[in-house]
Amino acid sequence: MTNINSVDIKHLKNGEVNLGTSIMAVKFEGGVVIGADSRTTTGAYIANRVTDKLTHIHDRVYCCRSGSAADTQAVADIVHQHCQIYSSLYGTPPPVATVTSMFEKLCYTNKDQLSAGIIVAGWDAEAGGSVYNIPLGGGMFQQPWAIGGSGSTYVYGYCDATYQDGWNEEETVQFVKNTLALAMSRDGSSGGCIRMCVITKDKVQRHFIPGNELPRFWEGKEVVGAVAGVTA
Amino acid sequence: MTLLAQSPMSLHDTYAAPVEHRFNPYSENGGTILAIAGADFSVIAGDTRQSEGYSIQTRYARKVFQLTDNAVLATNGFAADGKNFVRRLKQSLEWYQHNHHKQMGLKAIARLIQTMLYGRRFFPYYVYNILGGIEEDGSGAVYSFDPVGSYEREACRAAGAAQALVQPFLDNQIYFKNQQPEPGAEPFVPGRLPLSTVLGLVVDSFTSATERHIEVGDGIEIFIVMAKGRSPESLLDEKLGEGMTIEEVPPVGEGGEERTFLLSGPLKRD
Amino acid sequence: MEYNGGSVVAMIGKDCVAIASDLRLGQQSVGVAMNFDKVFPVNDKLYYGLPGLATDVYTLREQLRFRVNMYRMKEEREITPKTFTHLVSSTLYEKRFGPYFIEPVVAGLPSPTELDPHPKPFISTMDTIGCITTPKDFAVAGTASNKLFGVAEGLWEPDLEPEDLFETISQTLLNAVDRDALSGWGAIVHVITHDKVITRQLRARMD
Amino acid sequence: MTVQIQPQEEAVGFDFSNYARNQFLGQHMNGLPKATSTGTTIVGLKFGGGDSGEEEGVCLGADTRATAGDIVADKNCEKIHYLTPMIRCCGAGTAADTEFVTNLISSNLELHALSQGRPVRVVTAMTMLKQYLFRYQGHVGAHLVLGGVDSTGSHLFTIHAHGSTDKLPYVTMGSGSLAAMAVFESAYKPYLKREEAVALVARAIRAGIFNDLGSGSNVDVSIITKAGCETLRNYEMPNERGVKSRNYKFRRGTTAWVKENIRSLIVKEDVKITSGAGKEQPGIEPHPVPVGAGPGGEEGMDVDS
Amino acid sequence: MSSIGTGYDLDVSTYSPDGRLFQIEYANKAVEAAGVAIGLRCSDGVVLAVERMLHSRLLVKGANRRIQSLDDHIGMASAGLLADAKNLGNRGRDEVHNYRDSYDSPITVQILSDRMSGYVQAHTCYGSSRPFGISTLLAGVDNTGPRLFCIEPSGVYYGYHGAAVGKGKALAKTELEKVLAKEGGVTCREGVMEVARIIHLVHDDNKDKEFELEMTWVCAESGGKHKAVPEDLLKEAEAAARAALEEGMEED
Amino acid sequence: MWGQPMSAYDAFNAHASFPLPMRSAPKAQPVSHTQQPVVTGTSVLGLKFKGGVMLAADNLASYGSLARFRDIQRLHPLGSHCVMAVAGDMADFQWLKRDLGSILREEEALSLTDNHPSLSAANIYNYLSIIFYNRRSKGDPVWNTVLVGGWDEAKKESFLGYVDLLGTTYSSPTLATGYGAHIAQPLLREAFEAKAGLDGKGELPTAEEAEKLLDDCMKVLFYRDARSLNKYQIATITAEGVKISDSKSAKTEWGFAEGLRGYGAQDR
Repeated sequence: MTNINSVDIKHLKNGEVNLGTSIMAVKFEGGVVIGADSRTTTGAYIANRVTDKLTHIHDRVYCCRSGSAADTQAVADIVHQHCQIYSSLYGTPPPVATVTSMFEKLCYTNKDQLSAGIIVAGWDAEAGGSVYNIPLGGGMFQQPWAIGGSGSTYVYGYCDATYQDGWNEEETVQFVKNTLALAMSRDGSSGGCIRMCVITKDKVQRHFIPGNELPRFWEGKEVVGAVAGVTA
Repeated sequence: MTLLAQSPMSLHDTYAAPVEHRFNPYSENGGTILAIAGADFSVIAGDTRQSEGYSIQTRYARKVFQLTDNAVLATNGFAADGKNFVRRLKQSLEWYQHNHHKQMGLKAIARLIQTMLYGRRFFPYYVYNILGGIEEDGSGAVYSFDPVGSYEREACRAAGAAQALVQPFLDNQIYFKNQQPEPGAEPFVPGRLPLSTVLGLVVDSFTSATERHIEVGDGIEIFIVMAKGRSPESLLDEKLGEGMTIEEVPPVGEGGEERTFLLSGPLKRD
Repeated sequence: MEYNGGSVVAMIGKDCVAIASDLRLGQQSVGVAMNFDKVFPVNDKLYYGLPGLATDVYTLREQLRFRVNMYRMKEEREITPKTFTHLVSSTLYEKRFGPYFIEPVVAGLPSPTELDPHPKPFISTMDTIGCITTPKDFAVAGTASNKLFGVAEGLWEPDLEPEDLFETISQTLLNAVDRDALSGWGAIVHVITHDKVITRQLRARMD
Repeated sequence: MTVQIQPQEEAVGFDFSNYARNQFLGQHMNGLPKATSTGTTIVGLKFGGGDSGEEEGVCLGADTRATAGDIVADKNCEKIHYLTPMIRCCGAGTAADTEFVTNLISSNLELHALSQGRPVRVVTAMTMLKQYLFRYQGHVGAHLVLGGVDSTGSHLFTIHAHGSTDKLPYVTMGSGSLAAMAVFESAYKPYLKREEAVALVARAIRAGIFNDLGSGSNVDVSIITKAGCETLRNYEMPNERGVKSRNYKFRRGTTAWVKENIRSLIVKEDVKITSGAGKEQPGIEPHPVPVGAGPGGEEGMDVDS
Repeated sequence: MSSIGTGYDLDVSTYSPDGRLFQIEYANKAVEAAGVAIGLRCSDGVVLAVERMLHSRLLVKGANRRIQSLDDHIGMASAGLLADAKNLGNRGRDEVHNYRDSYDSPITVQILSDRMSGYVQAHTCYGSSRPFGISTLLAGVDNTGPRLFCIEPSGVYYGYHGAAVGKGKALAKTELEKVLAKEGGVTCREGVMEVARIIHLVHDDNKDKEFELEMTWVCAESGGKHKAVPEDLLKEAEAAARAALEEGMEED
Repeated sequence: MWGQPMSAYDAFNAHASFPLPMRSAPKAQPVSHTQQPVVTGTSVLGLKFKGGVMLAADNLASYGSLARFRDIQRLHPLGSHCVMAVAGDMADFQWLKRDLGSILREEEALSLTDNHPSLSAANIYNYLSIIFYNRRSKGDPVWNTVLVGGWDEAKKESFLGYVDLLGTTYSSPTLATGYGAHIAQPLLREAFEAKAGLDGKGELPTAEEAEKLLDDCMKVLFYRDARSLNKYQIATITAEGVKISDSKSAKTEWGFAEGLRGYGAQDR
């Protein structure tokens, strides 16, 4: 048992704010669904229980952030700026692959100083919906679905067993919602509510599942009380 | 261009060796105690806050304990060690009383405390003790101890978190250190101040320490041990500070000779 | 801070301020000199004390002398205690990641101006990286700062006349440094009033 | 494509010249001196709007204790810093850092406002702060609560020392943040009235003052609405020191001294009436003019001479 | 006692030529001299009762009890030397503790009887030791249901539906047989009444001193725990017992 | 008399049941003890009210940050008028339960014959503090923080005490461990002092008020403690005895966050 969390706590600077996090993106015909929990922690303290980890990069490109809050925000801000420059210079929105390469460049060249695991997803005219994963070392991997953050380790099995090609939007949203709920219920560093976003050619639509309306699965047996001096 | 203006990180060693989870058997629970001896009385006081780190564990935890009819012990440092030390000490004193049909004298208690403390020389009780009471000759006395048992009889002593704040103040006000005597005044003898003066100084010491030390506050408990024959009138007549109450502490033994009083009051709670 | 030792205290009185320091210069536990004054004048009614690492005392004093003189030449007026405090503060913060080991104390009587005909006596202190505190009663710094806090909190009374203020600050300093192994070896007090500065070297324990 | 990362280099910077020396000294003595920190409880709360029927705004609060280790360095310091007329920023962490960071950003915001010809937005302040702090990777120990009102409405942020930010309707920071947050979590409702907001902020700060040893003394509150910023310094003072039981004024002459030097600051000049240069006049004593008095006079006093 | 004076009764490690251990038989005598102790295994629990002789009017009422608890659910009544019984009780509680320590579950009455009997038997093997002068009834309800065992001074133990030891045990046994002959057995409440009656019946008013009736049970009503029979029920049982006795006398 | 081949005790020691096994004998190499807790429970709370005391704990046992067991009861009744609420290592908690269980059973067994009063909450608390202090002195601490709540029938007053792995003990009308000390304690103190006054001499909160307060605290802890679970129990100890509730959940509020976007300038 070397690593309970996929994000190594020692990797973070002392007292730094950590996005413990369960994040996810899934491609479907015509677009992508991205989703994240809403918990930000310092140690075991929840510094923010309603964080929005789905970060707008450009009109049809979002990223999900995990790792150090400061690092991922800085990286996202910088890429956001470059995307604005890109679109005003070239008159077209940057393709998802281009945006991802900007992330990759930053994460790879500064990998010694950053702790950032980012999933980039969005829609563009050439590729339709696409999902990229940039884990800790700064590598870049295109996938039909990607999960990340400390909570993801608990749901790989579920995703492998459940995911199928060819889902429609509704099925994909349901899959993201269930996966995140499962990860959040097992990972102490993830939790709160679920934020999701459907990105297609025509829309960027937000979904919000409050913490008291999450999908529920097996949660252990009911614990019943006792009365008057029963020494069990 | 670089992401970082400069990298102070490379200067500081943030990636220090992995944190080793060693069990530390000690803690530090704040608070302050002091004791002042008079000609025929002794005053032993402590605040009632028990804290750990930046948290107040409780606003009322006793630090000053009556041992015998003429001895009161104040203990400060690591609360668990303090409690267990006092428990062991009281057991010893009880055995002594059963064996000898009398209470142990102040001087003997002081030596007993030393023995008990030094017995744990290599895994010490992390406690600072101040013993106050009445000697067999009827004079007020204060004994102060370090954690491993070095001790000394004095006229006054402060210990605990705010020792550095209180002790020099007492030096000045009890020992009249650095003060030129008034021309034609009697030569100064330490430990002869009147009770009302001493009580005023004790209260002011604690309010001052509360102002400047974060671990001091919540409440104050002042034990006053009076030699036999001394009338407590002066004490009962004393105009008490705001919120202060006074009560007589029942004797441990047969009583009737020395009398112990407990003066308690509030301190700031921030 | 603990290398050379030393402590400074300043107090406010009625239309007067006082600043006092010990005179010890040590090399850790070894005493080296007993005439190491740590309080320096900026102008007539503004003094400051620099307890801390002796080498930084000199460096900082020279740097401040330079900057005050520049200020005086540029502005053609004397620097006020408040402005001087900020000058010291920013000088210290320049070295945020390699600070001077100095905790300065400033004490001064601002001169009356048209806007403020009755200025209040001013004291301030800073930590090693220039965080300013401007108390209404007393300011302490140096290796005996804890002790000074305790005694001053007990002894200080409001609206003391210069001579009474001298007694209070002297007693505060002497009793505090007597309980500090790294301060002591004599003491010097400056009481600043509107018409004079009284400087007295105290008789003190020399151990 | 070269990815340009850094918007600008900061012209000013820190001087590391003593760094190596201090590390050395630190190893040879018991640690480096500790800087004053504001253990601190600071909070922020958005109010108004919605069905409250009141103008929306932000309410900030702070305690007033500054500590150096376990000693109270300042009993009544100000932790709500001015940034612009409509933006305030509470600071926790290393006191000097919060002071200087907010001062620096305040200056830059002023310049920004002048160059743009309109009041700055709160997000601009936030961005400047987070970029500055991120550059120093947490070594500038400022933990901030930023609140203000601009043309786009009222805004509230927290900024951590490492440069991460959060946008929330109610926030707390500092060592008392858990106590204060507990109060918010149990009592916060959207669209509070101004009065309710101030009361809740004060209650949150009190929770910090009375439960966190790093926080103490008084409650400061700032309320910012479109109408302007109102700062209620020492809004509550639940921890005033009572009267001491004794008076500690000393008898004059209590302290023994060995040497005295009185420098008179009264510059006296007697005008000697003469009827001719250098002529003696009967009945008039000559007075010397004091040397070394006044500005530019003799520097320092040598007590050993 | 034909064996007296033959020399084979000097210590417990010596058999007599006809294969007897006289010391153990003497121990049995000690048991027979003591007030009777009765155990009854009912359909829903077990009942223990002893006749506690008051050999002095100065004794505190209700003190010097002869029934002990060994575990939550097991009680022990003995007839014979009370001091021996206390010692065996301590050993029993240690065994109970040890069993729970090892297996984290309550011991059964059978296993406890087995372990305690071993201890009793060990005191019959060495010349240096004296056999226990007690017969012990162990009663409890465990996961196998209500159980009742009796350990003799020799260390032998048997399970019973009803058992009686001490003075007048023969009569008590006959009575118990009658009770147990009832179709479907008896409930604890009925058992309490019956046992109280038997003890009063067995007690010889003429020869013996006054006595106190001491009764405990383990049943659903006691929460599956070994507890004293409630005061009111005990009084009721005693009253009924006395009444029955009177009736019996009149019949005679 | 010839020598005995074995003692009476040894002869019957087939399963080495006696004397009771002691801790391992000194070994050649230094004994290494558990240096950190493994499966852990988070904070527990306690509060005195009029006529009794209440304790609260959630049902989670974590393994690092993994929410491993979600149906663990951390409130344990001890006799008829005492409950302990336990945070920290769950293995040590189970040991404590066994240890205290055997003590109580022994006391219970003896009470029939000796007719002495059963152990009060104060007795149990004192016993725990000695165990904890002695174990810490051996360098082998019990990795738990325990709140003991009880009702003293003789004095007609409630009892509430804290003991931790160092043997540190204290009492207060409101208590909380771990994150609870930082998050819940301020709320508990505030509400308690509002009712009973700063000196605690006024009227104590009623049972309803106390339960509502604990519900509120458990909710806030669930909001802010990453090792907590919104499934908890409350134990109430009064003169009538101990009542431990079924597990329940606090009603949580998230709606205000729906419109939040990003962490700064973002508004989409």
